[in-house]
Amino acid sequence: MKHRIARTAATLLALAAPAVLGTAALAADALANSVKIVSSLPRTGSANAQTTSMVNGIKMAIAEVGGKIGDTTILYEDWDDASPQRGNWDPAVEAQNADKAIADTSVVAYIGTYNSGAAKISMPKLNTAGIVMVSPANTASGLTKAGLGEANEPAVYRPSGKINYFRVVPTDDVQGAVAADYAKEIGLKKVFILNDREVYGKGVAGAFEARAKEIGLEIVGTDGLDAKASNYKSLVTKIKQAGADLVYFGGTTQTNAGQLAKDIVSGGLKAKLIVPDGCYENAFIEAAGAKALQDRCFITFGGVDPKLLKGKGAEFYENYKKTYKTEPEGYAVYGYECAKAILAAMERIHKAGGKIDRATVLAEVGKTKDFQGALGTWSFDENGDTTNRTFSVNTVKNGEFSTVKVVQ
Amino acid sequence: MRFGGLTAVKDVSVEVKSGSITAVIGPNGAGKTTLFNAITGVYEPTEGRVLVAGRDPQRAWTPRVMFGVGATALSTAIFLAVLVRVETLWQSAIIDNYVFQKPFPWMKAIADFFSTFFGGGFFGTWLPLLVGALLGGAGRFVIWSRTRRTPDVIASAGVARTFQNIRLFPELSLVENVVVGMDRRLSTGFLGALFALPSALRERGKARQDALGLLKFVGLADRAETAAANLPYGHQRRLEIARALASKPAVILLDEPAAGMNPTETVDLMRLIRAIREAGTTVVLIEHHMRVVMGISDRIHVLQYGEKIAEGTPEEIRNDPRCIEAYLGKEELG
Amino acid sequence: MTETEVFLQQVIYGLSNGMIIALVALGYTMVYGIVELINFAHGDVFTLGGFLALTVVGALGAAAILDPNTLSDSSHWLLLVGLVVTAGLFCGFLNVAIDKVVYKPLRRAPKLTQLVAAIGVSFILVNIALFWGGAPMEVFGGGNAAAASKDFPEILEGSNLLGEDSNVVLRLEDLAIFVITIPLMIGLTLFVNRTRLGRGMRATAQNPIAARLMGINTDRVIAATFLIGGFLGGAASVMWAIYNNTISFQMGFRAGMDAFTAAVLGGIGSLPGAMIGGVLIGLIRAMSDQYIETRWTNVVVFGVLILILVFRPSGLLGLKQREKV
Amino acid sequence: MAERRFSFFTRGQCIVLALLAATPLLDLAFPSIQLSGPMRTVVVYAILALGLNVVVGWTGLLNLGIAAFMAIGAYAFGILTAEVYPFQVGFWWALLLSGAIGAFAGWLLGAPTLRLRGDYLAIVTLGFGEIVQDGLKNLQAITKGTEGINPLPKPTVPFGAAIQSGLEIVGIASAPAATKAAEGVVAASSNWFEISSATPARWFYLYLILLAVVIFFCRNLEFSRLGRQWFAVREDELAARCMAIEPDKAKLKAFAAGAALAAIAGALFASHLASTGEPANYDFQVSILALCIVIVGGIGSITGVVLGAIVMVGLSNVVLPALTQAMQRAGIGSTENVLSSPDNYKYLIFGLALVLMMRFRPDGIVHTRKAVKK
Repeated sequence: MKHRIARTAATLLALAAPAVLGTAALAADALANSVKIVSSLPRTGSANAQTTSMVNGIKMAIAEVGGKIGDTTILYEDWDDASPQRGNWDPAVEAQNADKAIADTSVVAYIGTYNSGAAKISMPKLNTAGIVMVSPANTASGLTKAGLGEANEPAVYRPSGKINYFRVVPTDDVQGAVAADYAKEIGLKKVFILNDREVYGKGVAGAFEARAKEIGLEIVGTDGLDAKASNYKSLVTKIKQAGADLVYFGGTTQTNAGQLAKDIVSGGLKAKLIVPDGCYENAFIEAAGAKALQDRCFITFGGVDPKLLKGKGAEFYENYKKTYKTEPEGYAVYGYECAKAILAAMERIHKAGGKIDRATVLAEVGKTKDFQGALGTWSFDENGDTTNRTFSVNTVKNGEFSTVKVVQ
Repeated sequence: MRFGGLTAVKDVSVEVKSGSITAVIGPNGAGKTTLFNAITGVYEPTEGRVLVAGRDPQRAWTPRVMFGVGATALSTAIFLAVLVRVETLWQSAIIDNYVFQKPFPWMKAIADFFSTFFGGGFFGTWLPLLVGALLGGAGRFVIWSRTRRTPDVIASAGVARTFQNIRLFPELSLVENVVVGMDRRLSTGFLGALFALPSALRERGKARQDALGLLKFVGLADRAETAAANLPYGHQRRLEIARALASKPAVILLDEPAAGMNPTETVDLMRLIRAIREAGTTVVLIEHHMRVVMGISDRIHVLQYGEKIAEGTPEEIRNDPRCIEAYLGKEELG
Repeated sequence: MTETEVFLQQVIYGLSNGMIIALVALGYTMVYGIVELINFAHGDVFTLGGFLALTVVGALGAAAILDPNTLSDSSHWLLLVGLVVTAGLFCGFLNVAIDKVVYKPLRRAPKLTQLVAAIGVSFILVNIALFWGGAPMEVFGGGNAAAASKDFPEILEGSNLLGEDSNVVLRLEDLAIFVITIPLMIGLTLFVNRTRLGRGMRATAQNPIAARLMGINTDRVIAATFLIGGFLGGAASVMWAIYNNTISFQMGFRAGMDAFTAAVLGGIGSLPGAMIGGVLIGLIRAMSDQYIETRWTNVVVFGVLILILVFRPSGLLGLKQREKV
Repeated sequence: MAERRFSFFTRGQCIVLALLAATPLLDLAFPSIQLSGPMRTVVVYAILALGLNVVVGWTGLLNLGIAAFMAIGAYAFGILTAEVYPFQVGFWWALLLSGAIGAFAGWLLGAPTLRLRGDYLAIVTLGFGEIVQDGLKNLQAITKGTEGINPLPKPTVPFGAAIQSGLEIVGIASAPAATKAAEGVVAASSNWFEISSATPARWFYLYLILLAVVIFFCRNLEFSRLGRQWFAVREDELAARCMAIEPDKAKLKAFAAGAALAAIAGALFASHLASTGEPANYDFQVSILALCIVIVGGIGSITGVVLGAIVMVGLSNVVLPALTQAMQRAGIGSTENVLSSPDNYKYLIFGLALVLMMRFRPDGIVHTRKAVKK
């Protein structure tokens, strides 16, 4: 029996080796004078639609500089931090991506992550290695600002003491406040707060609750729903009994926001629904059905709807529609913006005659000030967050997003 | 021994002298195997008791059992009471006392923990404690009462058995089947096994030797390493006997050992049973082969329709009219 | 809303959800009874049934279905029954094909090998559903958001049957579930107990070898069981689609787990057991959502399951086999 | 299992361990393929599968909720070591304690439910998995809910500092030239025993040694009296009873041992990620993956289970990403529609691999069934 194990082990190695070596060979032939930008987003599973639009945004940004800055070519790789058996982001794979980025010397910038939970895993690793990390989607406040998350956040993500993590999206605490203020403004009194018990959903729901208490909205109940449940009709009945005229759900399309919107209608609950930017995508309208959302649902979004972008934003919108023949999702512009910020930093290094590598790119991205981007003019503050506070409150009119209010 | 309405065995008592070979015979459906199963605890006898060397091997209500029930009740109670209010307890004991990166006041934390634990009022502390104690204690008591006469209790009192339709451990080798039978006499504990302590290794070596000896005794030593399932039928019977003998039982119950054996194998079997008796083990036998029964039994008990109709030496039984009738049917008059 | 109204509403929702779970559980319990295989792929066959239903609705023109004046009420019911039959047959034959290709060669393999094979099939079906979701049809959202969950148009007119202002909401879809599932369950029980093929199934379940000796073509019986199991899965997927108005490529996972729990709770292998188990789980979920908290509902459901099994080790209606020595 | 004088590992196990030990050398040749990271996940899943193997393979109890014990181990490790809580016990103490807590949880689940038969026990373990996962999510005050507890300490080589200073006095370790050669493998810092994310190979070798220790313990149990009791209970519980073996005690020990190993795997997983991740990382999918590893590898065989871990985790964490990346670099596939992007084929490949493996090696890579099929 023993020799058979040796034979099986040998065949296994033979089977796995070519695949692994194949990629190594491809990697090895990268051009001498080239740098690599990688993105680590969940490409397998339900978040695929949003991350695909982000990847398209990044590719477009690189294409716009013709894939070269001076004589260094810009390579881009789209890494998946999800795994088939999880059907969602996988911490082991995210850790692997971070280790791979550290080991591959040509990598100078790491665009990611999509889920705030994944960021907590790769941030310390990339910080020690000194690779700049720009996130198109993480909104958990604790990642950059002290006092909002755990006692040891954000110091725990900066073992080297330097700041290497930046993000182009405003944080939850800003978004939660905007939603609460708007609810009060349109005269809603009693709110039932739900969250999908995920890092993002709980964060923004918590921020909303804090702000609602401040401005005197009556909270008639809070609960955490199961993102994989078939429907929420029983929960809607409980909300009806509590007499709420507003339901705030901290969650995304992937955590069943569409189903909740539908069940509110079918359960005969005459309350408005406010959801955060995790639902700001066509897939949400498809999932919920335009009828269920018809002027009873508001979606807050960090930035302005791509269609209404002015200047560079409008350019982005036209280019995107031309190259990819579909409407850009809300997050596409964030992916684009991350890549543009990094490329602009490289441009500045090249003009100053410096060499593009991890240290210079990290330093230069940190100095991004009054950057004319698709999301308007913004810069990275001392925590690494964007100074861009523009938020839009949108509603759904016959199957289309339409902006109701823009908050600076 | 009653199954619902059917009385399979009615007030049958079998007295077995130690060192003897006693046979229990009777036509099919007479309740022989049911009697065996009741004795060995596979079935719970509706009435009646089994005495081994004068002692009833049931798990009595010893102080040790009482301590077990009490301990389970207490631990379940505490576990439930803590579980019900785990967040508030944690909050008061740990979170309220711990300041980030400052030394932690352990004593105060423990004091806080107990004060919040007992400060839960009726619903917070006492009801869960009560319910936990009831659940844990009742649960443990039910388990004890249902497993008073399980086969392993009887077996550990020195009663070994074989089965009418062979129940070996098919995937295990012959040696291992016998060593499993020997388990009662082994003493290696969990830690001994885990760290392969020298005492455990010695005991394992000795157990192997004894097992090989037993296999030689039943004539199977040459195939010690093959899987039990690959043995021919006759050998499987003998392996079962070897396995039963492995625990050096006071009494060995053989359930139709000669079934399906050819004449030469039957002769070997009789020699084997006599050798077992010489080695000091009392034998109780269920068998249809009259040559085997009459050849080696000291006393015979005859059963029919669940009742004992005769008892005596082979001679008496051979001439007893009721036994003949039970087997050969009544003579038709005229 | 008064306390009784809330309770009544939760009972309605509990029964409706419970019926759907029961229908899927029946598929589980039948296949398990015959070949003793926990068919993990059953949940995903169910998903494909839902996708087929949506494709059919899309093909017939979702817009045509939506405005009630073109199709009077009776034709909506006709469409519903049509969907149930088409999805049912599709899932039935898909199930039989899976059995032939994957499970039949492994019939004599160890039980756990068949279990892992079923897990493999479930991953394959999830991927097929993902591709199906990307179909370039308007109903699937033009095919760009393949992984997103799809909206299933409301076939049955959605007004509250107890009058617009009443607090308790009873909609046509709640009734539709009862009108469709109860006959299916009765039909199934009659089939299994009365017909020759049904007797063949029960015989094969208890002792395949003896059944074969008695001249029962067990392969045909097993294929029939997979067909009926698949049919029930397909029917349940249409019920799920019209009740939740949503289908997604990963819905099979939760449906499969609920069905497996219901089948075991009711006593694995017993048809009435699966029905009672399903309805019980539906009710427990509804009551826990209302009277405890939604975030603890799963814990309550599985907690009740474990308590019941500790006191009734072979489920509510499971037959307690006595160990034959 | 032929009885032999005490020996450490069977030949099969030595081959597997050597195979694992060789992988970081691949790193030397192809630095861009970071193998020692995923290899640590392989070791974690190997230990988890060995724990499951004790319950499913040796005692015949179908456990569909092993991920719950992995979660308990990970969170116990997190609570005991994170600086957010006062305990801050060292890596090794936390590893032992989380193993013990896992064993207690295994005993707690086992005590009332072990009289259940086959699939009834399977559904109870599945239910326990869901209860633990939701419980961890909801008990926000203790487990930080879905934010996960971080950062968690890296493993430290026991007495590493002492040995290191000893070597320096003797003048071996400090000679930079000596370590230059092994730079790639043993990595940068001169202190041979300092483990950090910059020295992944060293971290992996420590995990490999832990795996070897676990295999050593499993082997001892396999050949011990307790091991035979488990096999007897698996083969025929009633016959085992008639041999004076109490099946409930044996099953309880199996459950506790399996849970302890799963908890240790969870602790190593948390240390490897420096965070407990969120409760959803230990859901039913992980239990299914562990079961597939045991069955694909070869139920009941230690070597087989470790091989199964290499194959399954290797497939999903190394080969599939490498393949999709290779296709991406080669320009195959784009993101217009669902059929064209390579990421959407991962479920299909994973499922097909399972079905084909079961079809052509039903007993797993290394099978231990000795009984010739009748």
